[in-house]
Amino acid sequence: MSGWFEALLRGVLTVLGASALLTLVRLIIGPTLPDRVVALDLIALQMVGGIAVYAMLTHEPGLLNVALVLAIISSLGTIAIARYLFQGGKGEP
Amino acid sequence: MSALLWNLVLALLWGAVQDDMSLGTLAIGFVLGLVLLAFISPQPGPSPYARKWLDILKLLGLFVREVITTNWRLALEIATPGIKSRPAIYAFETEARTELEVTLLLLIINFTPGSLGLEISEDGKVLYIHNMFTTTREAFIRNMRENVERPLLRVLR
Amino acid sequence: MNSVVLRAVARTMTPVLLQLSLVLLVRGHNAPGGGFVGGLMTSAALILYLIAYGTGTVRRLVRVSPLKLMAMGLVVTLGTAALPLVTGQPFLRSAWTELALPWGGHLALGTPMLFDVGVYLVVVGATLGFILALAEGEGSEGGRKEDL
Amino acid sequence: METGLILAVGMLYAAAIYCMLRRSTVRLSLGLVLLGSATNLALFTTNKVTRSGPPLLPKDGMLAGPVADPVPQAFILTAIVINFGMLALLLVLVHLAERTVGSDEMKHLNTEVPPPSVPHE
Amino acid sequence: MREVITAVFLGVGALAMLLAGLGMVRLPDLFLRLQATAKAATLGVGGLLCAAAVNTGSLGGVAHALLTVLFLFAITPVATLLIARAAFHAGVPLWKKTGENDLAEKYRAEARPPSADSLIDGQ
Amino acid sequence: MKNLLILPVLIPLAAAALSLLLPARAGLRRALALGATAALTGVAAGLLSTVWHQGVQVLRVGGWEAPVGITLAADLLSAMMVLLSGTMSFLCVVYSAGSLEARQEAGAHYPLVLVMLAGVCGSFLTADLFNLFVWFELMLVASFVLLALEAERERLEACLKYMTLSLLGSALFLIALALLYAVGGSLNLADLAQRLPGTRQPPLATAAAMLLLAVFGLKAAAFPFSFWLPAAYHTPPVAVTALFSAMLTKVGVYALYRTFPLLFAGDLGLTQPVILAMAVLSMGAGVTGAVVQYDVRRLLAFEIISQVGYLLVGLGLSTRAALAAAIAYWVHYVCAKSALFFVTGAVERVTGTHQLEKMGGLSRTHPLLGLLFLVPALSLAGIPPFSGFFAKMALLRAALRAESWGVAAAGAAVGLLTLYILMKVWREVFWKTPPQEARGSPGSLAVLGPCVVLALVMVGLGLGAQPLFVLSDAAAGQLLDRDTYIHAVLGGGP
Amino acid sequence: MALLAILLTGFVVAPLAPLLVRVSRRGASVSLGLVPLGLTVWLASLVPQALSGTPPSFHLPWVPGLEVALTLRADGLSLLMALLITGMGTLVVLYAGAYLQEDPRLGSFLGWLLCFMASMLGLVLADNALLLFICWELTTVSSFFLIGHDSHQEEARQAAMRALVVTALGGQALLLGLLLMGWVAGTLTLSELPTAGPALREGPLALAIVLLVLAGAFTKSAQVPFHFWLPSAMAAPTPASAYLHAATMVKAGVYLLARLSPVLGGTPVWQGALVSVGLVTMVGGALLAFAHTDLKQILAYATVSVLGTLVLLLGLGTPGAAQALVVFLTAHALYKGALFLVAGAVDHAVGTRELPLLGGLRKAMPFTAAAAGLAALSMAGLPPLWGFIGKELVYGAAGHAPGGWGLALGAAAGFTLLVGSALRVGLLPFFGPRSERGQKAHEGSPALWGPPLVLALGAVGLGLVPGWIQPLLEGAASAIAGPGDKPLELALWHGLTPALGLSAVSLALGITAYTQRERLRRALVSLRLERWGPSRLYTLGLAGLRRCADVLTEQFQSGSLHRYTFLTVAVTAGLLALPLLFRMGVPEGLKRTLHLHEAAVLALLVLATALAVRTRSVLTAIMALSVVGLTESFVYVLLGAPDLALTQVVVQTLTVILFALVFSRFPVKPTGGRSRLQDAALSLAAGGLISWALLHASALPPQTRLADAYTSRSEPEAHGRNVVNTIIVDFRALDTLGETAVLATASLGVYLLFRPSRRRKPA
Ligand code: NA
Ligand code: NA
Repeated sequence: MSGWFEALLRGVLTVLGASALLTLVRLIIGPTLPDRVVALDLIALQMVGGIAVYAMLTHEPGLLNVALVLAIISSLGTIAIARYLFQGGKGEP
Repeated sequence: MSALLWNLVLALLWGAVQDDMSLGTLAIGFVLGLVLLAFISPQPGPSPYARKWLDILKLLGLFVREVITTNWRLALEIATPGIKSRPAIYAFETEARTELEVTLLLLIINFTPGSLGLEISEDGKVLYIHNMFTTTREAFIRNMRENVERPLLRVLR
Repeated sequence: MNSVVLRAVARTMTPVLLQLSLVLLVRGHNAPGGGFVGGLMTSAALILYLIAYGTGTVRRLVRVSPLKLMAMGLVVTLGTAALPLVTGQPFLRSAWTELALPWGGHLALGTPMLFDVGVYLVVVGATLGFILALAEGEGSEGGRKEDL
Repeated sequence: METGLILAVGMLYAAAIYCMLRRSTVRLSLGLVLLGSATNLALFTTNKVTRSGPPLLPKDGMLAGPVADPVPQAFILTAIVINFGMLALLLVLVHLAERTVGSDEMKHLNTEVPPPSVPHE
Repeated sequence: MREVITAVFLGVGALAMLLAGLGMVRLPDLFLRLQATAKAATLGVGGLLCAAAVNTGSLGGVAHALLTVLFLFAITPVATLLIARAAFHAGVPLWKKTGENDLAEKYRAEARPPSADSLIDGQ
Repeated sequence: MKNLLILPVLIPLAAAALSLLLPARAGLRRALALGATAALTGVAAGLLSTVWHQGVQVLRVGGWEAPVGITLAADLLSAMMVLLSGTMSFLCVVYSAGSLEARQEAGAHYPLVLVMLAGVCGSFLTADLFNLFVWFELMLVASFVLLALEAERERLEACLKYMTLSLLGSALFLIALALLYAVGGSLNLADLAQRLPGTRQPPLATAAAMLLLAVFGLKAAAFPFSFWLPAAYHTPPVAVTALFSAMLTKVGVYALYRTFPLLFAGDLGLTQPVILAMAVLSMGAGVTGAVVQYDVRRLLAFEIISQVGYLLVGLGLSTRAALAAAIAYWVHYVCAKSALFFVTGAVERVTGTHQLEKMGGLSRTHPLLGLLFLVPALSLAGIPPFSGFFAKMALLRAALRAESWGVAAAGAAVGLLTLYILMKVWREVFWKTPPQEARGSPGSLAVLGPCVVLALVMVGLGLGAQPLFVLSDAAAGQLLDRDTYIHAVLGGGP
Repeated sequence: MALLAILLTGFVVAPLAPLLVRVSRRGASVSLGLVPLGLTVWLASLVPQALSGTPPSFHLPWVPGLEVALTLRADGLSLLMALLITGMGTLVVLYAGAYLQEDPRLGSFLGWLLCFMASMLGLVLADNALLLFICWELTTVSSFFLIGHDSHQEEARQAAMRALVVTALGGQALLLGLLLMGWVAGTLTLSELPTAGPALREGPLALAIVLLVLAGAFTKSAQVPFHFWLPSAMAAPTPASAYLHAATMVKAGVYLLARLSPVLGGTPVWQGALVSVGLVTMVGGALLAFAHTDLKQILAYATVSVLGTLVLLLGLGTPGAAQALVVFLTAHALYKGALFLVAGAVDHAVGTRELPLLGGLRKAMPFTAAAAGLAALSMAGLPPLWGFIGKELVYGAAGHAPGGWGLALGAAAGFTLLVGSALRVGLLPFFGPRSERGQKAHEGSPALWGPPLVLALGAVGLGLVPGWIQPLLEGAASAIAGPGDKPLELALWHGLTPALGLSAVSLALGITAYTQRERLRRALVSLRLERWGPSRLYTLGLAGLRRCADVLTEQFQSGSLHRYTFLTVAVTAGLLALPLLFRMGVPEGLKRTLHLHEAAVLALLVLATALAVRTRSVLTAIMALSVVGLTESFVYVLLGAPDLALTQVVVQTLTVILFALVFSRFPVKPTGGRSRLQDAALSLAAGGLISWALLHASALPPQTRLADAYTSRSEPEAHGRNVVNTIIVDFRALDTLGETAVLATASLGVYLLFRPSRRRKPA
């Protein structure tokens, strides 16, 4: 792996980290729960991206599998939260 | 659909006879098969199968254009101080009828930067779309109709 | 009528997810995955179905009650584990056989894989049991329809 | 990373214990989730092989470099699943308790009354 | 060559992700932020995964990347619908400069479910 | 037949899985449970005899040698504990059959009991610390469910408290394991025992020992870790409580006995006094707490804490005589406590209450119950000629000979208070004029049978105390003989 | 063998008593009385051999490891006691049959009585200290049931508890003492102990041994300040009082001291304690007897006084004192037994035992009156009764002791008061005008007046013809203090000795005390001794115990889970701090490299955790937890654990879904913030300690042995390239087996707790 490429990968990882921290700010300040859910969803996606980048950095394509599962599962979590937490068990969505 | 299957079989055949099942080989086989199938047609002009592919390509083209422009605007919006956009939520009466059509339409709308489906009426005929960079209601609906809904339905029907 | 979209997505995605979970189960011995993750993924896929279609549909889809599924899984793991006792081998001793594939190469098959299948069944049964119990509890209390 | 992670683990433990001390069944269950995470990470930091590749052997031949210690991983895997089962059970109890007394506060559930001071010899 | 293509994808992805993060902080209301995540994040993750797919070049890598993108593509709108609906029910306010709102008309007729009050979560 | 070692785990677990697969009928589940516990008892007896004649028995699970694989090992103490658990669970199943409603019997009571039993036996037999953790959790989860089963308010409360502290304990357990793994590079008991003495960081091992002390103390309900017990023990049916008292806390004590002489024998100075302090505090706190209890089951629950204190004395002194005495005490105590729970259960069936104030006069109306109460009560209080006397005396003797005057004095004083408390129960339940008429019947043979059997056991272990002491002494000898255990677990191939 | 049979007979017959009573109420006591009678005869036949120098003995190992053995030995002392026990036993059983004829629980009473007798026999025949102790405890237990026989009366229940607590307290002390003795002496065989006497008397543990043994003996023999249980034990039915509290059980302590005199006696501590406590008890008991008007109370205090005398004699330790002891002991057993039985007969006939309500019964109950008169005269120490001989010997022994005549004068004071009591008990109910309550009184069945009369006549007979019992008494006395320098002289007339003078004076003063009894009583009552007495102390002690238990329960078992958790964590942290803070320095060789993205990940972890803790909204906390979980799995990715990352991410999401399902159903109020600071401090301390430990752990050199083994063996032996997976499904598959069972059980639990029938339960 060329040096610039590795540096780029690390740079991208750092950018993702910064972005995730920014997103966490939204999760912290809210102000409403849906805001937080959106932020959480985004953080999960940032991690999916991070895993993809890390897979390149470490030459472990197997990690893409983790990224896939994370993407699927976290979306599922978001849906479930939206469906169950917000509806309060009442009403038709 | 059977044409697509044929296409896939051709691609596999291509790979198998070369004893090389790698992704690149299969892709080449698929494109070759597509070209073959596009010309094997009883009617003149491109075969219905080829036309479908053309429609898809057109949809993709429109889509990519939309993605690039609105993402750029979005990026500018976020990266520059102040928020200049004036968002709005519009009801959009769709011509899509089946469940699949509505779903795909919504997916496409959502993937189009700047617009976001927020709700579907109970009868499934009206989509409520949040739009970031609107000028007027008419312009928005026209854009939706012509650049998103029609190309999609053309592919699907 | 958002459920239109939800259902369409669930209907197309659930088989994909189920397939994926089986992949995770089968290749777990050589790559990340295995019975646990496979089982959890299967449950996740069924949860997507549940969100879209309600608990009744999921129960119909699974056919066996989660409890029985779990017990079956336990019996499979215990059975695999206890199999060596018959021949006087130590408990949980694994046995392997190489299966020659018709298109060349070979496939190693072993009791640990069966053991993993048992684990998979238990995990599916258990997690599905959690979710169904809680989701049904919710349904019955609010007095709302099971399906969305 | 290792040192930082260990400090974070300590903080996770502190947070978990603090949550468990909050007199609310709901907080309690949140605390237990944190406790699980903290413990898993603590197990992970035990052996000093970090930033290595996963313990996956290549299809042909031996490993190129060092790999992470698989033993704590196997332990954590077990611990995660056990913790999940326990948590599900706990959540149901929390829910039933809330249903019974209409509150998530532990004190409303309390029936351990102080003993009666009956004068017996 | 492969590294250059990867780098382009990486750049697009990282930029989109950064924008999404910034957007989360900067955009004034929930629906705008939803826009930011739904697009930028999908684009961002897509970019990064494509980079990975190009970089590995293996069938498995590509399949994983594509499957992930496809799934996100399919599922994110569903989540958006559910969240948006919940937000409306909860009375999450729109940005004051939002123009026309056809949905408000629709919801005015419906009663707000009482349980939704708990969603407003002033910290 | 080394596979004998896995049967105590396998039999109940398989029976539990089977009873869940088969239709939910009371008779079927009862029969399965009876069969499984009886079979387990038989296996345990066989195991004990094998260990007695051939020394420590080892099963390398999966054929993997230690420390790569998990090794099960049975020395005399393990085998005795398995036998005791098997017998007690059999009696509890019989008692359940007599005291539970058909609805409960057809439910998950028996499968859960069996699962718990599997966890308990696994804990007794494993020679691997992480495996011990797993069996602990199995036992715990089954006990949580058994405790909460009918979801009444008290049971929910009890279970929540028990669960909170237990799960906290599980987390601490894992931290201790993490430290031990870092220091010793393995969690196999024998392997660790061999490596810990030469470690570069002994205080870290001591830290792990302290954590384990807390964890096992929590399971054992030794004093400052005992809060969950009085909160939990008075709520479930007697059959369950008796089982808990016979097994749950004992597994904690066993874990201490298994690990401390083996791993931390050289560590010294620090753990021993802590254990002794815990022992004395438990003895005192438990019995003092019981003084003001007027709920008979809660009273007995407090009693458990003080009895656990006695068991810890053996470990705290760690002389052969003390260990032997404690092990003998252990056997006696499990029988006596279960018998007391059984009898109070029968009393509750008669009087319809477990409040002492509301009972009375049973010595005139139910003299047999009186006798069945007296034997375990007097035995527990260390009154001759029952089993408890010899056990307590042996413990005091060992304490005196170790020149632990305070412990001996505490042991004697707590014995006196125990007598006071149990005779208080006697006075209230059997002598006092009943404030309300008791109409219930104590129940069938299935209820009284286990009480009678245990009473006979206590008389038998008193009049024929010698074999028990020979066995306990040999078990204590094995506990102190670290090398034999280490060699048995590590030595040789499969 | 004979001894074993004698010992076991009672235990075997006792459980049969209830059955026999069921067969025939009247015949039961007669046929049961044959048992002690037969034993008496049997024991009597052993006397020659016992006195021959090789007393009959028996040995059978019981629990060799603990030095418990069925070792029996019947020397003079043992036989004398055994004969008293069985002889009195015969009469008491007969008497009880009549006395409790109407009692539905006669059977159990007789059973416990026989059990008691057998225990007492064992106590005196045992030659193994622990066997003695076993019987000792058995007498405690059986007396508990005898005292509490009338269990419907609160008084009886309390009295039984008192006696039990006090004597069991002594029992515990005695056990410790005996165990120490056995350790120091190397044997627990009583007949071998004297050879170890010097070691026991002079070793470092001597004081402890003596004090512990004395505690046992003093409680059992009702010495001040433990005497208070005895008067309250009068709640027992009279036959039990006569047997236990006059003739036998209370003598057990005296017997023990006598038995151990050759071993422990002679030291200043021993002598000082025995003499002083004995003297105080003797005078105090006799004085207190005057404060009461209930026949049994008077007798009880008089008994306390006599027990004091016996202890005093043991304290003197001379052969003469020992001779006086055995004589006085038998005398007391005879007259006190008789008087108790008389009191019972009077009570039975009149329905009260209160002296003011009694009088003039001598015509209605002539035999009883005769028995009472004779016994009272023996008690008062008048010739020609046995009591007189005993008293003379006591004076003589006291006079010859080092303490000299001071002691004798003290004894005389005690005897003076006893004379008064004897006259009150023996005369007042039978002379003077017939009381109102006693109008219809008449003599009961022969079983009620026969036994006291036999005992009283025994006192006369022994006084007149003392010779035939002399060898036995001498044998007994020599077992205590060795053979005397002069033989025991059992005669009514020794000439004009100082002792005779003392007797005359004390008799005269005693009669005066009798005439002034009312004044004396009022004076004693006005002192209100019970306010300061040990009885009060006992009550206060129990109240204190309860208070202590209350406080302890409030503090530790308050029901507050918060407190439970807090204490558990605090104690654990304290334990952990011991090695970590005091034995370890700062860890060395930590890795400090931290990439930017790793820093971001850690920041995410910490900030999300902080949010989870800080937020008041539970739903927000759940979101924050999700971030924590996601970050955790990302850490796994970074550190080479994809399997963990996968599992964690799925489990984490399922957890959130579970939370969503559960918490969607009830609004969660923000929780109050009591004791935040305290909790935060503890949490931080605990977290810090754990970090500290982990830092040290991570500074250790890596352990690669197992990891290497697994990675190198995974593929060839377990046929898998995912090492983690081969571990969990093959190398350590047993863990996985257990773990699946855990998961399944948890799920079963969720199902059970949440099934529909349960769900609809109203709140
Ligand atoms: Na796996
Ligand atoms: Na195996």
